[in-house]
Amino acid sequence: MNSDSQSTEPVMTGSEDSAGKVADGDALSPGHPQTAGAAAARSAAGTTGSNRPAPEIMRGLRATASAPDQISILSPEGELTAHPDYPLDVTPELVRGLYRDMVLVRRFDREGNALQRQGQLGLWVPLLGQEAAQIGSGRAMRPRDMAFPSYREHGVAWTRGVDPVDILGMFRGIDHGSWNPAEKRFGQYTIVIGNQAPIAVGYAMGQRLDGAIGDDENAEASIVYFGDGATSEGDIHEGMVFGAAFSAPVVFFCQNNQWAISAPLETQTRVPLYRRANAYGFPGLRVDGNDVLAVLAVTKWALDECRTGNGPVMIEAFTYRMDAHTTSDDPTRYRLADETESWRLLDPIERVKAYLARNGLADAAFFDQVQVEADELAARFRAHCVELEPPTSERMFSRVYTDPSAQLAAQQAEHEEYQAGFADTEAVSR
Amino acid sequence: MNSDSQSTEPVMTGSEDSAGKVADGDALSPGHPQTAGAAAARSAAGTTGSNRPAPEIMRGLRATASAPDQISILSPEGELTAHPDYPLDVTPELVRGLYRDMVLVRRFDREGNALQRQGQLGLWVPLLGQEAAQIGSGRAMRPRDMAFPSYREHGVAWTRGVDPVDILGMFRGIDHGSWNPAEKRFGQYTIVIGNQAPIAVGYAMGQRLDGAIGDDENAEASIVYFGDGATSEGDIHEGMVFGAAFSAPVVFFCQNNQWAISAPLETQTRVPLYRRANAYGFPGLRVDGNDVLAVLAVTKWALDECRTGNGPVMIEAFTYRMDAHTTSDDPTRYRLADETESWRLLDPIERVKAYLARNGLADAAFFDQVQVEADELAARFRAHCVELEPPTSERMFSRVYTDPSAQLAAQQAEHEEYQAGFADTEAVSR
Amino acid sequence: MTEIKLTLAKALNTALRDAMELDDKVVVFGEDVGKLGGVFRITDGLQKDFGEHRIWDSPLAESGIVGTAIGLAMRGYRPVVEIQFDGFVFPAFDMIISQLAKLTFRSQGAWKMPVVIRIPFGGGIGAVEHHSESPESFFCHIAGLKVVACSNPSDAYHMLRQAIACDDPVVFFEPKRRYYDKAVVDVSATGEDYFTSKTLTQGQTCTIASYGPSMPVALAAAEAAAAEGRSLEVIDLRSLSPLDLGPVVESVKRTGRLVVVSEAPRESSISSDIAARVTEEAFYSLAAPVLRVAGFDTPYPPAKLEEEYLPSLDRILEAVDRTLSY
Amino acid sequence: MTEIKLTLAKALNTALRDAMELDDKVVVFGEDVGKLGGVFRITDGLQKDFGEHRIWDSPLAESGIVGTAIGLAMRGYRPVVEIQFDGFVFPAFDMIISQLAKLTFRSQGAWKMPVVIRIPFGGGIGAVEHHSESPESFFCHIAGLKVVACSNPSDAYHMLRQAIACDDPVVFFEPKRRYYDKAVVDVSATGEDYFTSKTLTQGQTCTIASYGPSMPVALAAAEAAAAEGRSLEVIDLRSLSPLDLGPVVESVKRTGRLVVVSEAPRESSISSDIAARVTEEAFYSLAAPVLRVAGFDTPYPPAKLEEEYLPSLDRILEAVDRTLSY
Ligand SMILES: Cc1ncc(C[n+]2csc(CCOP(=O)(O)OP(=O)(O)O)c2C)c(N)n1
Ligand SMILES: Cc1ncc(C[n+]2csc(CCOP(=O)(O)OP(=O)(O)O)c2C)c(N)n1
Ligand SMILES: [Mg+2]
Ligand SMILES: [Mg+2]
Repeated sequence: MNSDSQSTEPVMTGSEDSAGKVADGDALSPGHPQTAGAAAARSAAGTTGSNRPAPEIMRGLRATASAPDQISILSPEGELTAHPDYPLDVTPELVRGLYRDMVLVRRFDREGNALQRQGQLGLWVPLLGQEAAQIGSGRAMRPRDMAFPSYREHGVAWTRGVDPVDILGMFRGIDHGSWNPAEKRFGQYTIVIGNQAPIAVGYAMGQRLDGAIGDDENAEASIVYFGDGATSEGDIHEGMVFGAAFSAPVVFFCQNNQWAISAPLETQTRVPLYRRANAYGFPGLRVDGNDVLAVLAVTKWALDECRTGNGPVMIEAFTYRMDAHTTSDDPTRYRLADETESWRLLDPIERVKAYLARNGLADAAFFDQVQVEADELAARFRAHCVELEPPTSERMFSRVYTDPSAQLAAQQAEHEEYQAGFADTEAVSR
Repeated sequence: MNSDSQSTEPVMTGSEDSAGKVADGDALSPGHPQTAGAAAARSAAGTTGSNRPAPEIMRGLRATASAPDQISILSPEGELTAHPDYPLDVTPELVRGLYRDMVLVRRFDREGNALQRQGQLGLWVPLLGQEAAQIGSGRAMRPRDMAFPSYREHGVAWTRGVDPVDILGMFRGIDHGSWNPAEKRFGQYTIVIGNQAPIAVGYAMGQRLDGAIGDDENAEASIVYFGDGATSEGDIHEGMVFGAAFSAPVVFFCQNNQWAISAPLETQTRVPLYRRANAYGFPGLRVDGNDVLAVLAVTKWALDECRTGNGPVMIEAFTYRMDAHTTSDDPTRYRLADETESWRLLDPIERVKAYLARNGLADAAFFDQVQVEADELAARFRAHCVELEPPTSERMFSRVYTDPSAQLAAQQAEHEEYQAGFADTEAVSR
Repeated sequence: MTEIKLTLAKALNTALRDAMELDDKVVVFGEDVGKLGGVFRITDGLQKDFGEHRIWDSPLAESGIVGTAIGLAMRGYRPVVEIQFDGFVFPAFDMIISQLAKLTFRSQGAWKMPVVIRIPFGGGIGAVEHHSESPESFFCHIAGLKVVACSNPSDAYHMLRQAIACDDPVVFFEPKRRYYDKAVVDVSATGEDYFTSKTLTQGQTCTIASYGPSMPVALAAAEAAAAEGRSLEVIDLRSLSPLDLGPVVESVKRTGRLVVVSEAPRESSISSDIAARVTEEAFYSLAAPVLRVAGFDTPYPPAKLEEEYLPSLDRILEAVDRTLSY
Repeated sequence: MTEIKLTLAKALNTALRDAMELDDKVVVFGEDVGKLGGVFRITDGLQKDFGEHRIWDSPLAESGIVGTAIGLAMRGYRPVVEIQFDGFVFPAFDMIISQLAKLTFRSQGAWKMPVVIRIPFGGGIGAVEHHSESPESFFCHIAGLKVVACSNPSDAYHMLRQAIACDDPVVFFEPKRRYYDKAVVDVSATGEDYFTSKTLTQGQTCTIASYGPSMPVALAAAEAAAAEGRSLEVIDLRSLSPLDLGPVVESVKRTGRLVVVSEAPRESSISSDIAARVTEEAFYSLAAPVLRVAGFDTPYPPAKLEEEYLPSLDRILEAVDRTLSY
């Protein structure tokens, strides 16, 4: 691999390391006893003489979005620099469309928070700050591609044509997601961290078995979303092992938003996450997750690689969770406002707006129009939410199996009888 | 990292890759539909221009022990070349001791097979071919170090002072291993693949918490053994994640014997296994697993690294399972005699014998003496085996809990009463 | 009628072959199922005949195996996966309970899950730890799964065919120590529902309900009892969840007594469940409490003790004696 | 006597604190237990006071959490780990069943496993999927584990202390919807064994056996029944495995009737087991079959339906009515 630090090649076999960085166990396991004499001991053991490279350490990584090896196209200030390896036809329509996507998605996301605060939802999982990672990757898909989300991917859902109102059901406690995952080619939300990875790989193996890969326009690929914290789960590993073993057309898309609830990235890893791909022998790359153009370009490339039989690919979108983990969470207990503030300067929407405005690609009317659309969407979202009716008890027994079992039917009948009887008793008062 | 291909530095961030090797999906997923036009499609997508390195492929890897990046000291012909990074004081006593270890271990291992064939054991799990990997790594430990085996580590058991006869119980169906794992500092055999990794890491975290690391002579480290197949399990991954997160003093020792029952290495991975360590940010290195001196030197280095606070380290010992997976297995169904034959030339014991003989460090009397000892051990092993008494039913209920539960005690009493009654009935005949 | 004499192992192999021939969406995978044909040779010869795109060796990771099966099912395939031994299904437990069992319910039918998980189960083969377990009760406690266990070559063939044809996930338990039992199998389609309780012998003294590897023991007990002038009604449950309780209740209403036989530990088990349900449904008919002859509430013992651990003919007869002493 | 009024959550926090103070081998870890103090704040303030070498945040991987707890236990520590929600214990299921539960038996006592796995469990909090499950029956089917569930602040404190002091692995279920119930707790040592069944109200009409979050419902049912002139004997089982059946059997011998109340699905459950065992031990005393008021054999429903799914006061009374109609 060439050692030019400007290179943003997907890392196949790791990248060089500068000698200056030294492993510091303390940084990784604070509070755990350290050996003051570690270096001395190593030297005594006669091994210091060799120039073994020390592992790169994550410390301080969170405070900056300009990590080494990171692919970017649109700077936080809205300046565009095309990337030689990830070409993208940056038309004004494209950028305006992405802007609109992000504004609308952010708007209904904020409405989700508000609805939860007002008791209309049991929970909301905000995506604030991750709009570029989600819209960029979502818009990179072709219609026949398949996406497997975790639980925060409302932006990806949007790009798959899932009506945002269909996300409300699960957070209002009336269903587990109201869209048809097979039709939308957007799986249901997966709450048990990591489960979606082997499933996505299986689906992608099916795409390959079907012969739905190649240069044909019907060729397909899959993409699976997970967080930085999720990378520690065995399932993510097994997904990658199987993905590599079967050259599955699947993109492993990690939204590294720096936090897994209260656990910062260092809790999970010493080295950047995109390096994981090395271990399995497929490309891993890191993209500025707040740069919608870079995410789009890189994900398109990755999906094409997969689609043409060269999968899998891993992408780490380096981004930030601007809001709480969920509406139940209180991030002031574990992170400093400073950090959040510094990321605010890297806002994924602002830079696109700046680019459009500065280059005269959109005028005030456009921005106003998007805002109006966003408010309309939010109003529809809210109206739909408060109107959602609770399900009837039939829903409890429905589709536990595709064909109803006699055993369960009896339980259901008994329950319905009980309810009916209870209604009678109600009438005469217990 | 320096790009000198002679370097056998532990790989921290991956190693360079030559441009010539091209990923070939076909090699990885035979039978799964391939895209003839994959390259064309990539070129159409405009990405072929970039010099992205292709992943290294495993194909043909098995047929050779001289893989790149492999650390060796004693060649298959018995020639010794000291290694600058892994110094070892190679005294004649050391080499004679290792030779004796390997011969004795191989001898009782063969006896295990024979006992199974004769119906004295239900199963035997042969280690044939892996003597150097096990004796080299086992002898690298200090007395206070802790080892967590899988199920094939009879050689490591030997180095921990476990009497080989104590391994017989589990294969004869009378217990689950008769040694005291806490006293021998050698865990019980772990049959569920991968479970031992997080456990070993926990133990090593305890060593660290106890302050039992550093340059002190009481400093400790742990080592955990697993196979090439095991690397696919989520537990091995989680072990490595936790090991890295807590800088646990643990060596992940993978005996890559090229097969997981009938599955060749390619079933699990595209790239060499020692590269896995990169993903977690600790050193990974590959050693000639049939070279007892190299294994000893490298494992000593790795344990010292861990002991002084710089853990974890991963070692891939590149070796070969010369025998069947277990006595229940029939390897002729899935692998060619050719392959086994070619590995026979790399025998771990023969090269040590050649070295000792050629350099006049051992005479015929020595070799004869070791053979006598080996035969005596085998005889004792056999005698002990056939004399082992089946356990009484009390064993079934014993130590399910440290303090017996009333519920289980009642079950036990009922069972004993039943047995007694049955004995009575027997007397009068049913 | 196409009757052939087959071992239980060969009947399963034939069922796989017939299903694969009939429907090219049926794919088979797991550890060592390809060239080796599985450690019990249940998939013997299939890779040679159907190719590596129909039957392949997975990496060594059970959650990955079940997870990829789920993904393939979403894509329209009908995966039949092998878990090598009973004790190795647990790394896949999360994937089974959190995803496989719930996806049809979660999506209200948008996803079907025609996945079969084959598991050789039970003891009696003198194996080392983790190779003799009976984990079926865990799966019976999971809504959304079908859990079945075959006990003879004919059922093995037809139940596996039915499992593969089923649009719901089936955990298919194979009695490993009965793999070499031989019997005549009629492999022609019968249209019968095999996921039902089947009465094997008629009797008046006591009902015995069992499944899987214990069936031959239960039948032997019935024979021994007959010699003593007692007639046992032996029922092979076959489907453990949903369980076809009707024939058991009907029988108990006649015999007044029930002994449930299972190798699994008894606490929180399917045997306990049958006892509870039958008592509810046949309370006035019961002359004695339902008794359970089962494994003890201990880890599976070292192999030399397994004869004592496993339900034996004598333990069954002793339980029958006990029900008669009420 | 040191009596203080505490919420159940605070009682658990106090128990952890007291145990950590008493024995520096007690270590606490899991996801988000450090700075955040756990999503339910059960470990609130402990990291600040005891430091990161006594209580730390684990990487997000449950098998790793339980696995490292096992290793630490081998090293002489007494780990108390938190599983964030009931539905997330399954990735650790293999590690629990194959290792944690079996190591003492496997090593015949050479390894002790003083590990506590704390799991907030049950429904009623309006949560999304996987956050309202009652997986206790799975663990009751595993030999070698102790499985307990507390239902009130006082038991929460003492049972957690007892769990931490125990040399065997304890799966410790916490009724999450009762975390904010408040009561007086006497934190002075009592020497009492809390892993026993405890009779809360005396009665003659029918016995109610329950545990965890359903206890207040059972007590409310007893009150409502009293108003109708029926007296229910309510028993808090507390320890589900091993289960202290004596008080239940003794009670049933007096009342002749038993209703078991549990949020878990009923098939192959601990409720079924209690029904089966009580019927065996008190056959002649039973005037009616043991009835189970439990979750349905379905996946946990969307939150808006949970009131119907969970055992309610009315469902308990209806079951009592049914036992009386026999
Ligand atoms: C198996 C499992 N364990 C624990 C949880 C609880 N949990 C929900 S989200 C979360 C953190 C996830 O972090 P990350 O993967 O970084 O995704 P993010 O929430 O930041 O998008 C945890 C621990 C879970 N849902 N599943
Ligand atoms: C979780 C689990 N799955 C499957 C098995 C069955 N099994 C036993 S050994 C083995 C292959 C292991 O291969 P490897 O890790 O390379 O170790 P080796 O046997 O070659 O030493 C398999 C699949 C098991 N023991 N545990
Ligand atoms: Mg995150
Ligand atoms: Mg191997």
